[in-house]
Amino acid sequence: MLQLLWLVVAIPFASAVLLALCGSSLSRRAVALLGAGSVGLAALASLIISATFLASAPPGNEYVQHLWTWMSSGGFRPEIAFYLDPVSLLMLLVVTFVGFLIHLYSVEYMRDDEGYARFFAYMNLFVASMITLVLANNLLLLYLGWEGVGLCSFLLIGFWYREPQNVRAASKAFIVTRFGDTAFAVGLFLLFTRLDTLDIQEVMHRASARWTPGSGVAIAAAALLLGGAVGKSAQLPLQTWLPDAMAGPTPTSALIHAATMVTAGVYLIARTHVLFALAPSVQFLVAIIGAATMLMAAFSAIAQRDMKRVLAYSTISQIGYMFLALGLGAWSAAMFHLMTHAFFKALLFLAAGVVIHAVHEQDLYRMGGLRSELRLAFWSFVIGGSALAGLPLITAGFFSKDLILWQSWAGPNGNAWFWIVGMTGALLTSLYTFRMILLAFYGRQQLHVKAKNGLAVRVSLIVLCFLSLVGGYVDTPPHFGGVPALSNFLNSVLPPLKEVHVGPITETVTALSASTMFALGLGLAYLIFGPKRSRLPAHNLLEQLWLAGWGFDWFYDKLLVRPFQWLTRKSASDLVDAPINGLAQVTVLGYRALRLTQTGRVRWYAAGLAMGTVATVAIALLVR
Amino acid sequence: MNHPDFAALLPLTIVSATAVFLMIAIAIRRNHKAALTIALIGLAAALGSLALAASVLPRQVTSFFILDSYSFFYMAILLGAAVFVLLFAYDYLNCREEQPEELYLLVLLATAGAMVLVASRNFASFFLGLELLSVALYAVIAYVRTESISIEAGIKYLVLAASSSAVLLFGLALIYSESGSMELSQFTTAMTRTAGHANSFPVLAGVMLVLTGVGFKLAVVPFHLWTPDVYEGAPLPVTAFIATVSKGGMFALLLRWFHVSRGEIAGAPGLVLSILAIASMLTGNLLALRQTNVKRILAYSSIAHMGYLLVALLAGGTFGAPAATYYLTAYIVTILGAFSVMTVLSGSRWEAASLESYRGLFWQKPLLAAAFTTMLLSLAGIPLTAGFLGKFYVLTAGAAASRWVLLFTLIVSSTIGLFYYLRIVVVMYAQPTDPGTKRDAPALPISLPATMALAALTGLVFLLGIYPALFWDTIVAVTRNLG
Amino acid sequence: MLGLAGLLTRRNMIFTLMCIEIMLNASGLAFVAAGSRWAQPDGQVMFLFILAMAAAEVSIGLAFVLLFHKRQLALDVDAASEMRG
Amino acid sequence: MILPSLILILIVGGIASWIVARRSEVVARLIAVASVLADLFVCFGIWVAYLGQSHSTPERWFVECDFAWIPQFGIRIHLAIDGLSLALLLLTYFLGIMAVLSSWTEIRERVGFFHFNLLWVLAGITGVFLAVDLFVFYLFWELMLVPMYFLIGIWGHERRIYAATKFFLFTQLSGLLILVAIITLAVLHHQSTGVFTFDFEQLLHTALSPRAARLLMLGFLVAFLVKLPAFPFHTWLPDAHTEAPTAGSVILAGLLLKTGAYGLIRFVLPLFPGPSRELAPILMTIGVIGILYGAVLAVGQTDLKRLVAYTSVSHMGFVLLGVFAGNEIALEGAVVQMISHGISTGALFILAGLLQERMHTREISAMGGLWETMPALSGAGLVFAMASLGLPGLGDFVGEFLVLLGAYRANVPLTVVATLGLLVATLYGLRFAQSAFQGPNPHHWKLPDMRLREWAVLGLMMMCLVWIGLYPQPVLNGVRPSLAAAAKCIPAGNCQEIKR
Repeated sequence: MLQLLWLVVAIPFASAVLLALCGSSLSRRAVALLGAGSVGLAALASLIISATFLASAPPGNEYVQHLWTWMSSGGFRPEIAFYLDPVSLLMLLVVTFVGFLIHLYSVEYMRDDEGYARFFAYMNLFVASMITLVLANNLLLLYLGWEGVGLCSFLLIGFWYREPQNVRAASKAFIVTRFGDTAFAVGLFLLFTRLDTLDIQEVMHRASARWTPGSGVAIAAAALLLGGAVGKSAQLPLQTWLPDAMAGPTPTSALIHAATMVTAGVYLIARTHVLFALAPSVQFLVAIIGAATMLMAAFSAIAQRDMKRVLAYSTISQIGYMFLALGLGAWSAAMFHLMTHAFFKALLFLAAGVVIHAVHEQDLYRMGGLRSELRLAFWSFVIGGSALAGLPLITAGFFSKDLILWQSWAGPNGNAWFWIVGMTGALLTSLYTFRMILLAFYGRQQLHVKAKNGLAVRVSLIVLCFLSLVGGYVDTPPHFGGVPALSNFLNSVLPPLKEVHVGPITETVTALSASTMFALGLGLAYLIFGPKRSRLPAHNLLEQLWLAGWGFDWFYDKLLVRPFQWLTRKSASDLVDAPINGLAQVTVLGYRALRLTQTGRVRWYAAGLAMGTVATVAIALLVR
Repeated sequence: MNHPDFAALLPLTIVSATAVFLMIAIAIRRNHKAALTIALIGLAAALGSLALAASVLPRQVTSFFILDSYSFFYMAILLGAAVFVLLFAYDYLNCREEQPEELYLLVLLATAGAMVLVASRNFASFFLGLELLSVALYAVIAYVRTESISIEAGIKYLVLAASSSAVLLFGLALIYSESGSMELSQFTTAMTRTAGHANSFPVLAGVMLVLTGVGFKLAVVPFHLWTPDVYEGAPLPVTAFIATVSKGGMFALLLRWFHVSRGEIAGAPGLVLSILAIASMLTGNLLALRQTNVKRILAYSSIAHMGYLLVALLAGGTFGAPAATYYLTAYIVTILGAFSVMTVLSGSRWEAASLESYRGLFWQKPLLAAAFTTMLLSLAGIPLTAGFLGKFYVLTAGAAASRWVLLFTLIVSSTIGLFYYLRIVVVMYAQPTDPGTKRDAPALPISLPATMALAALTGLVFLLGIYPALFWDTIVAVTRNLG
Repeated sequence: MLGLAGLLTRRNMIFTLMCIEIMLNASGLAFVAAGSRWAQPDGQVMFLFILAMAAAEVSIGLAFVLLFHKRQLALDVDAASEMRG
Repeated sequence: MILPSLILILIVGGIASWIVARRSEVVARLIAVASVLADLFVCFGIWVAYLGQSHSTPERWFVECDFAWIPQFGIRIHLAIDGLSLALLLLTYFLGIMAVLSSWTEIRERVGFFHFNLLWVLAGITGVFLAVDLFVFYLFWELMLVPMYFLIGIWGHERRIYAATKFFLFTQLSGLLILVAIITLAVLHHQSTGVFTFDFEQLLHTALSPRAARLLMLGFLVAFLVKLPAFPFHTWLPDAHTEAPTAGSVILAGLLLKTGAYGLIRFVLPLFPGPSRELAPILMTIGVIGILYGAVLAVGQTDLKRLVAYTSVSHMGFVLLGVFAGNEIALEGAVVQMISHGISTGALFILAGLLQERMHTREISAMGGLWETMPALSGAGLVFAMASLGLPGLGDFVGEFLVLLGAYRANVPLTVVATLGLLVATLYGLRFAQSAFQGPNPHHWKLPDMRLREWAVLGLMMMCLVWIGLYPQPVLNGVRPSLAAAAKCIPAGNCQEIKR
């Protein structure tokens, strides 16, 4: 049944094309059926595929489906081929299932929007591209999916195109990620030039055979790929687009800007982990970027007023965790956190969507006391938030984060600093999460609730709640059950976790500290933002800085945007044209000058004749 | 002088005789149509006699004439051009008050002069031919006595041509006094650089003075100043005649005696000719750049085209002479076509000279405009027209002789030239102005002969541009024996 | 040279014509001189040609002068500069 | 006789539609479509006949014809077709049909003469792509200018005369240079062998001194670089493209520019292998400058068509880069880029034309929010803008990627800089897509959406782009033998190394 693989891409793609071409003439029902149904089918297909895969693993734990040779030129032969192994299978399941739930949610959520068909066309196209990205067997096809999801992200952020700021946010997202993509593309050139292939497995195979660890070319290759990953996953220094991307419809934020697309960078690095292992310095850089981003975004999240922006910064921060894990060499931990994050962050976004839909407000400081009226949303927030903040034992987030935190000490690249940073991050996470919940759901109710949820919304929320709670049990640490099922499953692809540093900080210590951090954060949040406190946004300088995302936007505006605009404005009239027009002017000048000789007077003409004669004779005299 | 000599001179004799006969006929009774017929018959007979006399070639007749295939070839071209000029002159004169008949007479005489030039091998015949041509031209330029610009043009041409003749004569006298010979072939020797032989200064100066006279007739810079005024002032058919027969005859002479096929052109004459060529190409094209009078544009363009011809002449070698001949032929055909379109468009009191009178022509008379476009594109040297192949041959000759500076100037200047040809084309294809504002009188219906002549010229332009193979062979054969 | 100078300086058309005549005669004289140098009759023949030609030229020139005078009531050469540029 | 008939069909069709237009304009348009379609089918026939039989084409040319013309100079009407010509001819006729269709309602005056010129331009382009004799090549090279000049000069927009004249002068000046170079080459061949010929295949064996070869190559180069257009010679392009009517812009951008690149590949590389190698770094640099310069200027434009015009400068920079990168991948990428750029930019011009037809302006500032009134057209605009900015899965990406991939082997820093062009491409692509179609609709445009004919045109082009984007192999296979013949100049080691 593995042959069904291509259908997982083809079904959503076909549906997207269909919706784009004749979506306007279909009824809403048909659109919903097509839009959500296609992703449902894809999810079903991937379920069948994974069942087959798990039941009887193909040789080498991998399966390749060749469709056709994309292009073939001078030894460059990328194929359109899908590659299935445990890592891509995991991603496939996450994308299709979370994707399906979000589509289901959107059927109801977007019901009254005029661009219903357009929305589903974009979303389906996104799912198709994302799956292509995940399943690609070579880096070029991955790049296709990579750009495809970028396009869909752009389209969906600017979905409500009448608002200029949405349009701006969309292009910002596209352009900023393109910075990373450019590096990625150069990375592809480098890889192909040195290794003569872009097939991912082959690349890793040849790289480890030909390159010595820490060699310049390996570092360059890894750094360039990292550039791509940083852009797509909104890590420092290219993180600025993601908060603005919240301009898109909420399901989009859930699917693209939380659960799937933004984690593509993590996937890419995990996918090509051999290259990073060959470039220890870059890998260490990954860890640093992850840690820094994580802290930076967490601080920003504390100061945000817009509910979706809190979640956006939280996403950046959580991906920072994943990057940290990647940098530590804890590949499977990163993938684990990617999965659980997909569940609880999608849940949080969808729940936020319910809230926003209900009160038509995104400013946390204008909300409050919504607990009673939006019961499902409240509980979703509590469950999702707990998972995000790492409520011990019963939430998925706890297990995945715990693994990373422990590895930040015990892993090959681990050290105490990373551990401390990780713990700080955990504290901050807990703080901003519960700040959000407290501000939105507790205190005095200020807004009137306008909408009630239908079945589709409820089902998707409940399923995601369930996943956020139990998703962590697939891989439990030794002290809490000790069933590292996921890690084992991924081990055929990703190197297993190693414990290099033993010593004061053990697994247990880490788990306990993380739990403490959770509690501490919760407590702090309650003290500062609890129902009894004054509910005014703070105005001190630091918080202003956090609110503005550490001023990166301002900085880039001054450093890049304005100079470039100045350049385009100045050069728009094409300076090269000037000398050429000047030449024309000179010619005309020549005409004017010569015209003066045509006086019309016979005596002058005769003089010309005479002078010419004299000149010729003179030349004859001089030259002989 | 014996029988074959007379046969060889037959074409010249016929043209002159026709002139005399026409004079008598006019004296007896004025009839426009008859005059045209007589003139045409005479020209046709001369053309026919060319074929007849071809069997006795080549032949030197006395010390004055050399009659070979080269001179016959050029005579044929000149006669043909004269035929076309007369055909258009008929329509042109028909609607004017002047007594038209004498024009034919004068044109015949001028043609005879040009033919003498082509065939001359001696200072005396050179001078006679030149003056026959010039004196007849003085009269025809000012032919339309009612136009003051016509008279002005006549005066200018007279004064300047006479002065240049004087200079030329002085040059001839200088050479004669140095060498004691009146043979034109001295020029070839003077032009050829041979080891151990240097031209004495009087000879060199003489050559220069002769070049002045020749350059005046050809209108190369700096002896070009008369051209636009005379072109503008003369009646259209006469302008066409100056542009074709007068210049053609003179260039044939220049080509015959100044062309060097083996070796290099000697220092000073070569240098002077190069300077003249470069100056002509640039000046001519620049001066035409923003002209608004089409006749003046064509005048300036003729200056440039003479420059191109000089390039071919300077190139020499195996390709120089054929290339120049081809180019000249193509130019004559094209410029005849252009002037004939202008003649056809002109009204009874009014010549289609200003650029404005061509506005929107294409949308009113598409065929006429298409013909004119063809001519302009041929002048600009766009493929499929005669002008392109002409330019191709000139470039080939230049490249074969490695005359890079000249070629480069040619390229640049012909690009400048393209600009003003395009200007005319643009005007023709632009939106027509409001009807009834510009034209004082509706243009006359085009007569059948004119139509046919125009069609023939257009056809020739394309024929020369598309299938030059046969013609080229002839030219190569004809020019094989040049110095 | 005298003829040339006259041509350039004098504005009266009659003078202009006269100057041309002078120039032509100068050339003729040169031919005669050259002929005598080589003891050939050719130079003198040329002189005759030149004389005849000069006569023809001047006659036409005078006709122009008349016509021009009738129209413009002037004998100034520079008045004949309607066309230029 | 197939090859001359390709040209003749167009010439006759042009005359026919001119004559018929006095009676019925529709019939004239139909004749135009029919004659281009006929050529398209002929080319398809050749494609099927010669490329169908896998890769066993030992002969250099599929079809060839050779008549004497001017024997004294060894000039022969030597036409021949191979994979490269065939691919470009298919593009020519495809875009030709698109051009006729897209001017269906735009051109209402002098319909007959318009189609006459249109078909004659196509005839000239056909000749350029077919000619093997250099003289004949030059003949067609010049010949296609005249009708193009009329297309711009008569049916163009406000500054049409200026633009048309500028276009003509630029190409004419450079054309004369190439003519001199061609003639000199033939003369040198004549001097060394005693045979006068303009036949490309014989001239290939001319023994040239390095200095002569360099100078001659410069003559060729200038003509092709002007047409391409490469960086300092590009200024005719924005004017001509902007002022031309839609069909004219489509043909200019889609086809005329390709003749420059074609000339580089077909003639410059094989004739002057040595100097090509020497000058390659300079030319690649020019290409990269073109990429960035064109892109940056495109971002700054306020006129929609001008914006698209500058993107052409940028895209053709990739072609130049690819041609002189000196390896198979880049060269094939350049060809793919030529074809897909023809389609995508052609489509963008058609879009701009549709907008102008509806709104009577090309100013971007006058647009905005058009999506709400013309969703289909806007969607199409989005697709083509994405193609233009190099989105994978669409044609341009394949070309650009292959070019950059190949160029990376030749010169790493240049390629990295060129890749930045992709980044700037994002800016202009988004500017095109967003400023016109998205945002608020301040001018309250209410405009009709695409009609069926327009749908058909753009839909077909979209399909072609997707096809090239996902399966460019037929194109690559088709042109490979021709390119291999052209690229013998490539250092042998480099070429062999790539082949497995």
